[in-house]
Amino acid sequence: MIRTEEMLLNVGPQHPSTHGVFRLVLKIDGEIITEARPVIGYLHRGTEKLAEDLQYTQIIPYTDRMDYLAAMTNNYVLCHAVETMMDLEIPERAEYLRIITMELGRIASHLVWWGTYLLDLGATSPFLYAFREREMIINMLNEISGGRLTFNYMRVGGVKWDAPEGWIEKVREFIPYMREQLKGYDQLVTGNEIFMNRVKGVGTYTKEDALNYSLSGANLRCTGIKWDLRKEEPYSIYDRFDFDVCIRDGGDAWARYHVRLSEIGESLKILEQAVEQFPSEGAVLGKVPKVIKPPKGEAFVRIESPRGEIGCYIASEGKKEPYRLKFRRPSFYNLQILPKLLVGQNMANLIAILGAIDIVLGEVDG
Amino acid sequence: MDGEKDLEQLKKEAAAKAKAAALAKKKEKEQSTTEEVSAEEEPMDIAKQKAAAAAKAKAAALAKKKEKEQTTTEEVSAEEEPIDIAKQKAAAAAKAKAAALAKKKEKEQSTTEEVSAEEEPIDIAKQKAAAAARAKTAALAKQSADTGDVEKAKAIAAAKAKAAAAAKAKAAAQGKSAGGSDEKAKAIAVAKAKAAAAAKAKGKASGADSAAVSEEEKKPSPNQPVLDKYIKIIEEHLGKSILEDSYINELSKDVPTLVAKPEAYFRLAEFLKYNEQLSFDFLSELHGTDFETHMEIYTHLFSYKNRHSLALKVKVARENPEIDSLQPLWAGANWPECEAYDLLGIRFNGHPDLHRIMLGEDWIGYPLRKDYEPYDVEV
Amino acid sequence: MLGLAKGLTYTLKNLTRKKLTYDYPHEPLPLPDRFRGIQKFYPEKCIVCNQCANICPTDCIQLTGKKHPDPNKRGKIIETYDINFEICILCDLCTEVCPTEAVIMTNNFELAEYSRDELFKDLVWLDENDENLRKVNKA
Amino acid sequence: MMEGLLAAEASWLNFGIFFLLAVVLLFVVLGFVTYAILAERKVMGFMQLRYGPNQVGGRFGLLQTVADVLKLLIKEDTIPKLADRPLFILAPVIAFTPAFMVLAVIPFTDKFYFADIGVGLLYYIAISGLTTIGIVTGGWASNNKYALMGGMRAAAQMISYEIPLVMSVIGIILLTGSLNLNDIVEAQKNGWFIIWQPIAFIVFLIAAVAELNRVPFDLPEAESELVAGFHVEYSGFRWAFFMLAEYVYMFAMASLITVIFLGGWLPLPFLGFIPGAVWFALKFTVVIFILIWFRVTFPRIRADQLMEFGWKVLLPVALANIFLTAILKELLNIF
Repeated sequence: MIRTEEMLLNVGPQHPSTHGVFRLVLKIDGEIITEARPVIGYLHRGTEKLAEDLQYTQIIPYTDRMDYLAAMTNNYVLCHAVETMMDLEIPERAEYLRIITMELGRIASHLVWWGTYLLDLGATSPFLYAFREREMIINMLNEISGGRLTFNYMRVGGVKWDAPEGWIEKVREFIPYMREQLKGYDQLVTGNEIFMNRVKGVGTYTKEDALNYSLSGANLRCTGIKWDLRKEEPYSIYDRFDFDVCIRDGGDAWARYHVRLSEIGESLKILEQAVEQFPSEGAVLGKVPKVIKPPKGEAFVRIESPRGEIGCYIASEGKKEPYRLKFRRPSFYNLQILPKLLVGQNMANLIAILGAIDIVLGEVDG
Repeated sequence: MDGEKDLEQLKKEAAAKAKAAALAKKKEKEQSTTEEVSAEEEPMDIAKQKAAAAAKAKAAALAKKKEKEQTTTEEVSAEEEPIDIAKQKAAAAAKAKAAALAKKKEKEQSTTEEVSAEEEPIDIAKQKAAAAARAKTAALAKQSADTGDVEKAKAIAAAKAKAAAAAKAKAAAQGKSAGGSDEKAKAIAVAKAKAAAAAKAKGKASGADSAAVSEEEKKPSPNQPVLDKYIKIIEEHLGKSILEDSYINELSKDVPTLVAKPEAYFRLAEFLKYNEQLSFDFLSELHGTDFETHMEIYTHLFSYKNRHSLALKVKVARENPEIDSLQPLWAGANWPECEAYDLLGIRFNGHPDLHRIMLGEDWIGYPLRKDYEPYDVEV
Repeated sequence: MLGLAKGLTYTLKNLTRKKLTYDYPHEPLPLPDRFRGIQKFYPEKCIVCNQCANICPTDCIQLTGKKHPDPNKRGKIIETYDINFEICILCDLCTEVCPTEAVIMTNNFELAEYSRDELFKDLVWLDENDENLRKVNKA
Repeated sequence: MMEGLLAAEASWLNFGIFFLLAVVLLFVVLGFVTYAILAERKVMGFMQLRYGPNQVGGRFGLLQTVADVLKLLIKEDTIPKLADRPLFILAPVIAFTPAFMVLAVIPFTDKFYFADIGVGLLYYIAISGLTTIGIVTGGWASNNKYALMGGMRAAAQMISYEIPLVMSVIGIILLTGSLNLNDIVEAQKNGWFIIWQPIAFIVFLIAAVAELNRVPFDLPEAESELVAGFHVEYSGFRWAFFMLAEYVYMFAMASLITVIFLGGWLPLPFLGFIPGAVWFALKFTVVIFILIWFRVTFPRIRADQLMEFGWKVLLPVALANIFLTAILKELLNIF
């Protein structure tokens, strides 16, 4: 008679594939997971509490540090919330700069995801190829904002800096280059049989589950729900651009992979049009009162970040500091489905599933 | 200038007392509140003898606010300008400006220094007593920001600003009654001014006293029919007494907002999710807020079928806050509710796994409550 | 199998491509002018307006002023100016609000020290930090 | 020279000579491992658009591995408190010894080999199977869950892939009628076995990569899943032994592939003037390069798929290859 017993395994908080300080307490039977309990909070910095003592401009650098892979969208969601409350007019040129930087950020974020996901699956090279392109984007964003990751670029009413000379040209040149590289990515990874076997049918969930668990972004679109806030509830000037919402039907990691890769292509489309339409001159900061004081009341806005719906709730007392500031952090919501997906899977799939959700721990923990 | 000085000397005692009070207040959290209110109230303060004039000024200020404040220099000063003119009193104007400038400088540690720095040029301006030129001078003075030699005047002015701040802070805290540290005559004006300021801040609320304002704001929201429809459906099925309030939140992209009664919260949420016509199948956001008088849960729901958003709110008692969990309806409410429990101490009944998700079970206190005091074992 | 072969050709092609790494410590990194590095401080330009200390989101700037030594001149001059780089996040807001550009960013970013105390930079240090200055400081 | 020595009577002198030769070989192998690691890092680097080691020992980083080894040697030797101490110490030795032992039967040229035993191929496969014990022991003795899982994976994997590995070479044994590696090389005068036995070559290559625990079959130490797998608790010198075993096996396996499929030291037609040793080295390098190339390109296969692939694909293919070879041999009678 062989006696078997379940084993309790702590994956993380220090583990190569948890993408930060994230811990999973697993009950495993051999390599099969019977129960999973995520433990988060290791990176909780109390952004929302800190923000209650800060002026709106001062909060912007803090938003950089939530989803540090796509800080532009974080910058934007805060500014957008304040602008919505104050009903501010944003100059045309600023809107375009915002769109361009946000879309560049989206591409960079998806590239990091692509590289690290393959790294999780054991392939080392895609990571470096992805970082080659990402480095170019980061350099461009560095040039315009002065920061490589923590941009602190957007301001209530516009953006901090105008585009430097020749910057738009650089973006323009980047677009065809990136398209070319995308083909290379497909060649290297997408058709790879080992890769396909790793991700097809892994971490599958249905439309209903996706909605029930409040998933958003690529995690929602991979189940066939056509939903992209850029398209459906256009903010900024997204209604001027022609692009598709990428969806897949599988609901598995393979579908999520495809949604993210094709989103890079769609972002390039937006960039192409934005660069074409970019106004030759104009202000980049609108007429904004020197002390930013949204009227008394509350507002909740949501926009599409690379990871899903990022939202910002502001309760204002009409002062220069928010009374309560709350971010709807997509990674935090997306991660909730993880325990459900893990039951019955083995250790190797754990990595494939966790990676495909695409979390950033800075965002999960707020 | 002389007039003001006399006034100050008379008040000296009271001011000193008030200063102490202000300092004590500062230790507490309401630093910003004090500053804020004082800045806005300062002019009103002077206007105590002329209540009527103040009211007029207020109306003018409101009118001005309705327009877009084009001048980025100083919104407050712009607001106060009409009061100046109405009063035609140089001293009062100088004070108003001082307050406005003080307001611009936010941080407390340097308040004394700062206020004094700004005060000085205004003294000069006072002597000139030219209302129109004043704004310009102040702006210029701000740029150069030279420090004063009129030490006495400075100190007095600073003290006065503080006294007012203290009074105002108290007024704000108590709601309607005026601060006790100031003179009685002042108190009435303060209370009035406060009410006016509140009304002004609300701005768009229908209850504004001036007719012009309310008329302008009465434009119906495009989402009004949607809200009406929701309410109709809800009332048909669940009865009239389930909602505490319902309105369109114009600040938040016109989202229809329902405020449920706590006992009917879960029932309403359930109905919102499963009713054919509503079917809010996606919970976009859930969080709590401490409004000091009560706690509030804010839920942003979305229906992929109807492509429509809805904000659902519920007020929870601040002492021992408890409410039904939405987790059985939307699995996505799981962690957000844990977060609200962790940071605000709201307990969700029926939640399968309510734990302190961010801070850990051994954390003492609920940080997002407004009366939170950090507990540190080391200290 | 075809997919595997395609992947192999892709990596093989990259064998001879131009390498992209920087020879960092030996060659300085090329950084754009706007890069936000350690601040440079001009004591003579400072008017002790306190705006930088007020806007700082992490409260890492401390400064004191004193009366102008020349009795004919009004205003204040700077006495001490400290930035605590343990908590400074190089967000650029201090240079953004400074009315006289007395504090500006540089392109220097190497801040590693053996002791935390050394991260506390004072007026003299910040004044001497005068290489790779940022040319354009206001948008 | 080797033939004479091997045929000679056992004597202390003979022992001395062999001992000396073994030590020389050990150093050759260590030298190889040093530069194989460097080569791997360089090739990986170049394929990944970076330079690889270029600081220690000139711009090619020639002394990088030496520095790494020195670092490992002077590192603190840690043994977990709850580890099974004797086994923990023994495991790296068990893993390394067979790796070195198998080198004895590899003929590097027609003149240079250490043993000429009739069952050379069998010897190689039998001895190399022992390493699994070392790895499982290490995984178990560490008293770490990741290590245990890595150890179990290693055991399962190496046992499963040993079978197709052996089966694939049976075709060659059928053709040559010998298990002696020298004979196998000699039999390739008419054409390398990669041409006569392409299916066997592919199966053998895949199984060999799996045996070596290299990408895409690096499950026992799968970094992103099991952190470092069976050697997660090992550090310093003991860890170096596992590493060494891995690379010595790479050396041995590349040599074996060269010998049984690529014609060993045999030259290409019309290029006979180049010495055999050079030919061997060239072919050997190509095999090593292919192993590294795989590592750069492929993601890791999943544990259950690995087993499925081994038993359901490789083994039947290898068996089919045996039948095919037997039939062809009977029908065509080429050998």
